[in-house]
Amino acid sequence: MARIGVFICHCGENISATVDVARLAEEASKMPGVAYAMDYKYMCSDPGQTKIIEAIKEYKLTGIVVGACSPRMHEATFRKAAEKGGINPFLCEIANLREHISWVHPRSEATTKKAIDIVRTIVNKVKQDTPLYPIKVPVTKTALVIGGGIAGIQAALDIANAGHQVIMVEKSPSIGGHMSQLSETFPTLDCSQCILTPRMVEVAQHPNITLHTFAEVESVSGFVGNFDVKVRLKARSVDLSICTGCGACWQKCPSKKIPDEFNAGLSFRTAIYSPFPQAVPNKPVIDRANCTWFQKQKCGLCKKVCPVGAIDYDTKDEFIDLKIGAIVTATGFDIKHTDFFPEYGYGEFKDVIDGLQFERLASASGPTNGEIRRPSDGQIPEKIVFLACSGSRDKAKGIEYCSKICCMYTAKHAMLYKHKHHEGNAYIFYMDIRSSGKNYDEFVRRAVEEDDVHYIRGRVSRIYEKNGKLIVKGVDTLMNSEPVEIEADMVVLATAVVANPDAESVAQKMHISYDKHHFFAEAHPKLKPVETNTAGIMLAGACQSAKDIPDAVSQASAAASKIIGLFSTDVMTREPVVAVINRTMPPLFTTCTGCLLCMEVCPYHAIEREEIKDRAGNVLKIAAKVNAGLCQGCGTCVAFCRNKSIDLQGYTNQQMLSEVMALLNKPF
Amino acid sequence: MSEFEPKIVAFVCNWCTYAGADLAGTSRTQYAPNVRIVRFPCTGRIDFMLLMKAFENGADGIIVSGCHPNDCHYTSGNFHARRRWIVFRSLLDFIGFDTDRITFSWVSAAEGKKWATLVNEVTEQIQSKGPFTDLDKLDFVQLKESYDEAITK
Amino acid sequence: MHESTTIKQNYSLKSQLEEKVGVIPSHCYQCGKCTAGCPLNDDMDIKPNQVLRMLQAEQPGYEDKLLGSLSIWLCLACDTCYSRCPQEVKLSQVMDFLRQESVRQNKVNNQAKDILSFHKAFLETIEKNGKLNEVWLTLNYKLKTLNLIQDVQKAPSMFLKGKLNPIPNRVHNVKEIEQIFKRISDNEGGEK
Amino acid sequence: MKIGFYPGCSLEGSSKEYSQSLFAVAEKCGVTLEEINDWSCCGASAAHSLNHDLSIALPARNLALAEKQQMTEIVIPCAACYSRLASSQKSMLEDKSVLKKTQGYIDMKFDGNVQLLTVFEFLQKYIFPVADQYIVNKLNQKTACYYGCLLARPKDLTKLERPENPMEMEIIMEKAGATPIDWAFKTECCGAGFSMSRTDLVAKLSGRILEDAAERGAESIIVACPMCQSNLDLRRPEIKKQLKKDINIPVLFITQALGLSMGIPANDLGLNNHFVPTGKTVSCIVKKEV
Repeated sequence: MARIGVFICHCGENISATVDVARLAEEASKMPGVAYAMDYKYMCSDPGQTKIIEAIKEYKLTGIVVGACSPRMHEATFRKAAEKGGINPFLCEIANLREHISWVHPRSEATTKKAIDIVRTIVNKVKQDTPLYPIKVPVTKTALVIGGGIAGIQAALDIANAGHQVIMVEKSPSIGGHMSQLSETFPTLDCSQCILTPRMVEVAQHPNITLHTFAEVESVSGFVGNFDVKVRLKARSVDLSICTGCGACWQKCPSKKIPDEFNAGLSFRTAIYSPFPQAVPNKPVIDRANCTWFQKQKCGLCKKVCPVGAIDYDTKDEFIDLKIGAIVTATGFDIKHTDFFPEYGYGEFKDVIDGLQFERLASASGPTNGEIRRPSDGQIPEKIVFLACSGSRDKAKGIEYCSKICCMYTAKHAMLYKHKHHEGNAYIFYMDIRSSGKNYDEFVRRAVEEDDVHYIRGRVSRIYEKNGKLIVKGVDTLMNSEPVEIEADMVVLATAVVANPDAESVAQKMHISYDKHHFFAEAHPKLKPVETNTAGIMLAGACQSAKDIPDAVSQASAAASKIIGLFSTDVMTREPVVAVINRTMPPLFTTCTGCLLCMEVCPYHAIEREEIKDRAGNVLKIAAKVNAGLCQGCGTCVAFCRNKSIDLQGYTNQQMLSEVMALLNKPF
Repeated sequence: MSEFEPKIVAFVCNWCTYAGADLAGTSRTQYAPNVRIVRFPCTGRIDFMLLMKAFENGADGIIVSGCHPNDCHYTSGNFHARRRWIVFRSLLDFIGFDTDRITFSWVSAAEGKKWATLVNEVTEQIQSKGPFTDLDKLDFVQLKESYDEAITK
Repeated sequence: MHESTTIKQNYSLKSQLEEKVGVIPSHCYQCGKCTAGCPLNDDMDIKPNQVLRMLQAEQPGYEDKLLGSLSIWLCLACDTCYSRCPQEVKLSQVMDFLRQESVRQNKVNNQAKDILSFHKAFLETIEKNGKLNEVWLTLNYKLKTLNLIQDVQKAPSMFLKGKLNPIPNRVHNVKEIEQIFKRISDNEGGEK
Repeated sequence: MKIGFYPGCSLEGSSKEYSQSLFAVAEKCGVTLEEINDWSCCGASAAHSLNHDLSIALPARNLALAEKQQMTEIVIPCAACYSRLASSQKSMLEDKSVLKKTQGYIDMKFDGNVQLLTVFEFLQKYIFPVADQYIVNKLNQKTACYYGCLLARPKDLTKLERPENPMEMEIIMEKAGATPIDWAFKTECCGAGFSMSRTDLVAKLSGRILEDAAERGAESIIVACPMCQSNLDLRRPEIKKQLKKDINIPVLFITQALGLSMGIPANDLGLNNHFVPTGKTVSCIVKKEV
């Protein structure tokens, strides 16, 4: 027999001013199952709480209802009090008398009656309450960082420096990401590699970081604190443990005409190669698709010249299984290429290039050693036209969003060019200038005022080639929309930032959601910007949305701190508001028929298929099984369950029904 | 009809509409006292048979309200609710139930005012409709026939 | 288009455009790509993107400026603008609409009279014959515009090359065509 | 096999060599074209400039006639007519109210089941499969393939692979043994409907086109639109004034060029009807070595 205690708070006058609290307490005491009811000026105050604790003991209460402010305010407070009093905290419920009643209705019979209804409702709920205990989940204190760009590097170092193990997986032969391709960085114009490469080395040498380059995540299963991750180590054909990175192999390699990814296709590399001089690890890999040995079983030169015999043509892909506590997804971004633009020549004009290619031209380590020369004939361009918003904010091209970084790097590009060729002319066609970062707008103004970059507000309609010049047909919308035609030597398209081609498949492996452009979705646009809706998986960098370096790094550190927090305990506890499948005696075991509709609708992949077996291991029944570690307690499964076999602790069908009955004043 | 004080039950989600109602309180926005709030973690949790139970036991009108699309704390609960509601409503229409007595809405944690307005509107609407007594009026024989027709077609 | 004869004056061009043609001027974010690519941009008194801007702004006087502009008559409907527009605004349809309005409210720009006369001559020839006949069209047009000497030096050679035949080729039951014209003008007073 | 055919006014008048050559080529390849009986004008730019409903109704009549005459496909060589008919068909299929209204105007039924072919589609579908056996000559010269507006735009009516730099014509011309040049004004506008009312603008626009073709060494310009042809051919004097130089590159219809490669006599292709003499092109023909 339930013995419920009801405690009505006046909240000073906030409640008592419009609700007849004395009568409310009295009515409450008459409610079936209520053993004790009282009202008091400040229930949340120390004496107030003491009254609750004493009452619980004195009247041997099995559950309590506090009629006070919103549960969002003091539920935790009163549940602690209940615990002190010796009852399970989940047997304490709040009747919201203030926000939902006294503050929104005048003093009246109706108001007090509403209060009585609500208290009765909650009393009935408490009667249905069962003690719940926080769920304890062990935590594997090893983090996985997917992607070795600046975001991944930052996250890895932060976690590792906090003393936790980190495993970094990078799909290309070296870490460094796009940042390693950049020349200088805005708004300070400091050399990208100068600030990046030390970090890369730090990663390689950090005692807490295990680095797997040329590797990809195969599958992710399990849940927060307890992920099982399978990683594919792609066959490198070079034994890293022996290789000294002397470079004899790639100097001798005969197939030299392979477009160089690192130089954005502006130069060539060999089939056995190390992506760039500061690569980490700076050891080669064989690009089997372009290697004569693997295509025609001929050559084998690299093997012959390798002084330490590190080349091994027979290596196969290997798989490793990892136990992981939390994951940082930092898989980065891609950009649209010039062939995406029919009106600008379908990528067929050699001297129409994209932003990354310009970075390589401007970079001291680039194919022209930092001299800005046009790809077609190596001449130094006298006129460069830069087109901002190339593909971005272009519904017709399927990209409505702003790529965020273009305004800034275009200003930077124009500056770099002007610094190297003072006599040259730089024109930037733009729609709006978005420079809302620290010292960003000052930077753009510098480009205009000090470096005399010509900004023209308008989009370019078409580019065509004539006698070695690129005719750029634009408009100046600030000049009565007069047509502007520029004979340029080179055109740089600030092409749209897009998700990686494999973003979708990565997201599906991780069970994280993504938007229609395949950028990964954060758990909450404002309050959970680095978490995903899968507990334990964080986002860092441009895989979530277009970002510049400062933003990517901040998000990476944020993701790291989330994980460090997660790793701060051996066992993590979670609110027991989770779904459960009912259990009954054999041979039924459960009323669940195994339709697994719940599995379909669960946003957290928290429901698995369970085979109920006998001792001999014969499958007796298929049923759903809730993984309490993953379940977030939304209850969608409960509503979908066709025969009420799954229920949500704290919001059971029984509880909800009895609540409804009670407030309609019907016995239940 | 003016004396008639309808009983309106509101099934709301914990993260958006419940908080929205709290905001209405903290900003002291007055509204009709006829509404009784039942708190769910998410509209996705709401079993629409519970609505029927409520009507069966004397509710005159019902509000179901949760987060706006894409705002759901559990990412997709509100979508599931909406889809199920669409199916459920057509079923109710089919058996001749007056679906105007159920109002499906979205009220975010920031929309205290909207919550108040919603409650007032629904209260007035139900007031004009009068008490709910149709449940026994629903002709289940008729329903069966028309159903048989439908499937034999 | 039924109502187009009974347009209330307070009913802005913008809203008519949205309702009848289904083009929403506010979709345009004024990047100017249309103007940049327009083959006649430097002959236009109001540039294509400005036409949309004026519709967006809905300032007093803008509508008359638009309907009285030369641009709307210069538009060749080559659709270069639309084919490159990031916001997919069908500018050529806007121009068609504005032309028809400017005739209806007779605000046609003086320099556009020849173009208008040509179009009218063209439609009249069609109405009479069902088909175009260059001789008839030319004569009709010349009577309308009175620039009689234009192209006369071409005519003889054209005859010789059989490019012009004075005998009009006509649709057998021209009645049908006349009917079409009639029904339309009865229905919504299309300009003739 | 029989395919429906909508000539359009120009092909009966100023550009009759277009239909002449089209028929010659079709005949050579054993394809019969059946003219839509009692077809009427598509309304051209005049209709859509002045009267929206008329611009849909006039083409609709012809589409309805074609349906009445059990045609499943009609080839529309004139780019302008094609554009008008296609857009009329589209707007009737997309909007029931437009369909209803238009049927009322033309007092005929419209189902929209006739497929409209541009001259390219026709050539690709019916001439290409058999062409090789008839192509006996090499059209041994540099040609600039000019598409103009209406074959490339608007994107929702035309079906070109690469509207900004189409290649359909080039493929055909290569078949005919010519060397298509890469140039910049393929899809620029020639001035179209202004040939009488604003000759100055036509001269300006067509002038740009001719100039670029000339500078890039074109020996002939190949077109598939009567308006483009007459503007580029007929308006030479005005263009000469505009450019202050004389360009005498002949302007041929694609069907004429194809016809030459098939050994059809120049006169049967109406090549004598041009203002700019086409003799140079004709004389470039050499036997195809087999």
